[in-house]
Amino acid sequence: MKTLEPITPDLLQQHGLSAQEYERIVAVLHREPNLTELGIFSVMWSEHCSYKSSKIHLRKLPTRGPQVLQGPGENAGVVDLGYGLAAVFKIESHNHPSFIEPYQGAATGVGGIIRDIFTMGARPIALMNSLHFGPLEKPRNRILMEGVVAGIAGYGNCIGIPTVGGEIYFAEVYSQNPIVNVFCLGVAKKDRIFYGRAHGVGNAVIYAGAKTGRDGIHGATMASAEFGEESQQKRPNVQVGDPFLEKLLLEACLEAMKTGAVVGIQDMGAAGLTCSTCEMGSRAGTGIEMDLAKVPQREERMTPYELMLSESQERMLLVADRGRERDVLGIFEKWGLDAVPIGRVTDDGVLRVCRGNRLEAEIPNRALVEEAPLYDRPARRPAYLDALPSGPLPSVPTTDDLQGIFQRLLSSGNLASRRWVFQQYDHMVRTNTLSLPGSDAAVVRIKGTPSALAMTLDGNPRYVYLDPREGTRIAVAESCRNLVCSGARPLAATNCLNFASPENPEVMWQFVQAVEGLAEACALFETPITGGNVSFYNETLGRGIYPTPVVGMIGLLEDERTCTTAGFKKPGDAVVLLGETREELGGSEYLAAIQKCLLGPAPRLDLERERAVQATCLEAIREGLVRSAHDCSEGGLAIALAECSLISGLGASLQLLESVRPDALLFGESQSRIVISTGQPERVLEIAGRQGVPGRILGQVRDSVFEIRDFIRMDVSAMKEIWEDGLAKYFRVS
Amino acid sequence: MRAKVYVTPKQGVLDPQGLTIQKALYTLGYDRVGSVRQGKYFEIQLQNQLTDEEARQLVDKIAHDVLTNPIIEDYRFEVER
Amino acid sequence: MRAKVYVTPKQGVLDPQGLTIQKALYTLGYDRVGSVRQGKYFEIQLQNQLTDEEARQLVDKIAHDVLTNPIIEDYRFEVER
Amino acid sequence: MTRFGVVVFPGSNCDHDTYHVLKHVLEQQTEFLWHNERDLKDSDVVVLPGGFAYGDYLRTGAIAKFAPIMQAVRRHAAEGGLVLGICNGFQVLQEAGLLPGAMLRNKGLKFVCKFVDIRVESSRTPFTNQCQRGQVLSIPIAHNEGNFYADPRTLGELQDQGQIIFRYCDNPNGAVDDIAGVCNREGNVLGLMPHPERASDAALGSADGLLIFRSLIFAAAVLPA
Ligand SMILES: Nc1ncnc2c1ncn2[C@@H]1O[C@H](COP(=O)(O)OP(=O)(O)O)[C@@H](O)[C@H]1O
Ligand SMILES: [Mg+2]
Repeated sequence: MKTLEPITPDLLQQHGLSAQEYERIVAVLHREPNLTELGIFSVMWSEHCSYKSSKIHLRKLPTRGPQVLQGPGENAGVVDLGYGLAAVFKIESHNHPSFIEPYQGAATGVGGIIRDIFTMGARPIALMNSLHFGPLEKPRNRILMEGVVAGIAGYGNCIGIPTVGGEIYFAEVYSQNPIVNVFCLGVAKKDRIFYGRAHGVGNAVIYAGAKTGRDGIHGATMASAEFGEESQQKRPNVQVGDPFLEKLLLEACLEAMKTGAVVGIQDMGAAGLTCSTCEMGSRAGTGIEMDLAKVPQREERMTPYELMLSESQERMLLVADRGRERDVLGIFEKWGLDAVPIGRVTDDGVLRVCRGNRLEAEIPNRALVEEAPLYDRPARRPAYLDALPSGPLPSVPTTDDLQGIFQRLLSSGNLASRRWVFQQYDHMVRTNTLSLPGSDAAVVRIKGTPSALAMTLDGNPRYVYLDPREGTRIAVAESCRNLVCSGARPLAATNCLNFASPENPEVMWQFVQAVEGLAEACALFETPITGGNVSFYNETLGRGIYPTPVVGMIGLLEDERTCTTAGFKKPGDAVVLLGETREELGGSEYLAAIQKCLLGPAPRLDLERERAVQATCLEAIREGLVRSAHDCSEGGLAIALAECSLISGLGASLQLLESVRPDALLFGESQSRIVISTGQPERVLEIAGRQGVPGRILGQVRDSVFEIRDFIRMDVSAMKEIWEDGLAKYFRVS
Repeated sequence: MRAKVYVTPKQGVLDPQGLTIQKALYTLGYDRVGSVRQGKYFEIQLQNQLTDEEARQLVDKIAHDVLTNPIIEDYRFEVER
Repeated sequence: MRAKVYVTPKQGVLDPQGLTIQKALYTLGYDRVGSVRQGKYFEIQLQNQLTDEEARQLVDKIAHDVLTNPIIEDYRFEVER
Repeated sequence: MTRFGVVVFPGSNCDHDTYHVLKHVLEQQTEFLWHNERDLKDSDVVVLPGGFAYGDYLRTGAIAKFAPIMQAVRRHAAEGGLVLGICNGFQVLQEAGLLPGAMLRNKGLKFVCKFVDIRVESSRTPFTNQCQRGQVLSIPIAHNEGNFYADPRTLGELQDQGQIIFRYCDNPNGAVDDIAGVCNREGNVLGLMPHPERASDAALGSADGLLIFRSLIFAAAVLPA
């Protein structure tokens, strides 16, 4: 093939390829690539698609377990649920697109993760999201958040998959680089899982769904580059989502899979037609030959380069049994969708792209996928860590007005009610949502079985910034704790690792520490990682975000009736604290929101203690002793107790006795603590004793007044007003 | 004084609504219709004391900053007395 | 041939979107703006063989039957070659 | 046993939820009715479920009203057959002219999903005969365009003819006269914005929605064939 356009250093730079990488391309091709081929390599070898900076570290993650049916490497992880069913789930980032166009960026993120799930043959049954923004005092951050939330709502509500949970976190570092991670979970028949593999030489390669336009060309390379002044020019790439079309695509694909004629299937996400074809071929050790002239096109005069790199949404690639193409095409026709055979599976392992009679690209699939470059990038402990004060308690002034502080914390961005957000999400469609948003984990029943699935997304970037390894371990522990509080046994995890540039050794060090912490904690909790996503280059003009690993965890309730929520249930119940409160204020919301400082160290996590606390809680729930259970996290014990009241409207009369200074007692964020309300406190304490867990009765659930003796006394309704308004106040149009 | 602002999806940007309407029209037998694009239309009352030039500047700023999402939409406008 | 169809909220029908934009403009300091009404705008390609009269009839029918809900909306349109 | 037909438009997404309640909770004979067909499969009661028919593009219900199945639904209604429109189904029935008024965007311009209380204004309808007048039902809403509007004359008629069957206790969307559900003048077609199928199991927070479906089962049994 002839190179029409000279490959200049400039052109390479535009494609995010280094000189060494280009040499490697020439070496695997044994010739110079043409422009289309260069584009194909650039997207497949981008950080986003190749994981070139992270792959060697991700190998440290535990990925096996008796429950795991499919670990990382496919479109989503698969876990056994019993009853012949499997849970299929994954998380994905859409940070950069959401910064450029919040509504469409978030919406297409949701669309993408849904396709990752149904492409495995699963019916998506729940969505969650993890959002990080700059503080809402800045109008620009409000606009971003309003757009992102509307985009998630717009897509999820329309397609009819409930958005049942997630997390929202505010810190200044996200003003220039918001984080938008979306999670989807589906349920499939265990023996009917579909994979993105192009098996069977001679089988048909079918394109289905939306027509291809010039959308998001270079989205994958864009997601792998930091933002600079000129990122404005990258804007015409923005993709627009069509949830209606995706709803039809979802139904049609699930129906097509039932014909038995579908051999393999994969969504066209990042790097569109390129990624789906070469990955499917590479996984099966086959080649794919296709004719671009047959690709449905929305715009005129599209070049092969554009067709191969377009990231138009709502498209799927299927491989169907030779001779049974009609069975598959007929179903797409019924749903009013374009579906066209565009090529065949071949035996030579080559991706061969023609347009009519003209050969436009010819690259071995292996070269694009398995032979992508891998880097062991230098890592160095960041200097800022040495500047952090050490010792058990940072020296911040104590203060007397603890009730005033309590009220300010109730309305602070990271602690206030999330109702303004989740009320915009349809969280009830499909009529399975047992635990509505606002509790610890979302719980969704599995119709046709007595069981239910719990799920949660967690992370605390401040802890991770202070101590990447410990902070990530805490994220895992907290995820499991959330599941346990809802009555579920943790099953498996996914994760989204949002970091700044891997080319910065200090960032790389954070990353490696975080991955190792993740590996360690997941091994201990026996929650293997079944997939995930890495998002690097989260920085603008050299300013990076906090290292932000987000852990997504799912758990199983064998009996949906053991579903437990956080709100108090009955006046007179005893309130029991499992775990102990140490003098730990480092990294707390109290320090950030009230003392306006970020001081270390992050809370310490004792994994054995954590496991014992969780075991106690789960056993007590299964014994039917627990009326409510709530995990104690950001904001500390006072806020955790208050939330039990705020959710239910019931008050409580409580006394804390630990001998730590009052602000640490109320607002410190010691790990491994759970607040339970129960009618049988003795039996709960007995279990705690057996597990070696400190447990204590703090007081009783009451009618309408919330009281922590000597410090706080308020009507629950007054608390509620402050708490409910914390986010909503920024979005009111007067 | 009154301004009319027309906001349309940018050339090349997907317009799912327009496409869906187009398909529906076709199904309904309107087969002499080609592509359909859906946009927004605003009528804005302005204070009469404004000069034409002031009014135009004002409306241009409002259309650009508030009514349009410049990443995916274009606009044009008219001002009339 | 191309038609432009403008759909506006009927006189007297509440226009929550227009009202909100109006309030937002006011908050942003655009105090020389009066009421804002938000409607829809469609651009429809038509086959060139149609006569002007045929085109007008066709567009009127589409606008009336499909693009507008007469309980809450009015429309007007233009056809151009 | 009552025969229910649940219409499926492209973009319907509460079709399976509604089917589940009718078929598996209430154990009635239930069939899906595909939008492109014209056969109601002998349904006694036709239900238009919630969702986003045609993505709610253009206007809610605007494209769905042209679906072939709607001709059969019109005929069924004209012959006195029972028709229930839930949320998006309500909007489709309005667009099709089978129910009065139109939906504007919610006053707050945001999608709202939450449990609301609605008051039963009449128990003398095929949709509420198992309720008491004045009874308050807890049923979730989930919509972006539920702000019911009718011109003053139509509204007066609805009030005079007793066609307002459900009112919100605490108006969530700006609907005129707190209207959550209305029926046609003949009383055999009803639309409501709240989702009774989401309130048909105490484990999900409420079973009040069953009263509406049970009323239909009762009405269909006594209705002359
Ligand atoms: N942080 C991570 N931990 C474990 N697996 C990961 C992680 N990041 C990515 N993976 C896995 O690498 C594979 C490629 O991911 P990705 O390219 O994001 O998939 P896609 O874009 O097709 O959704 C997936 O199987 C994914 O689960
Ligand atoms: Mg994928």
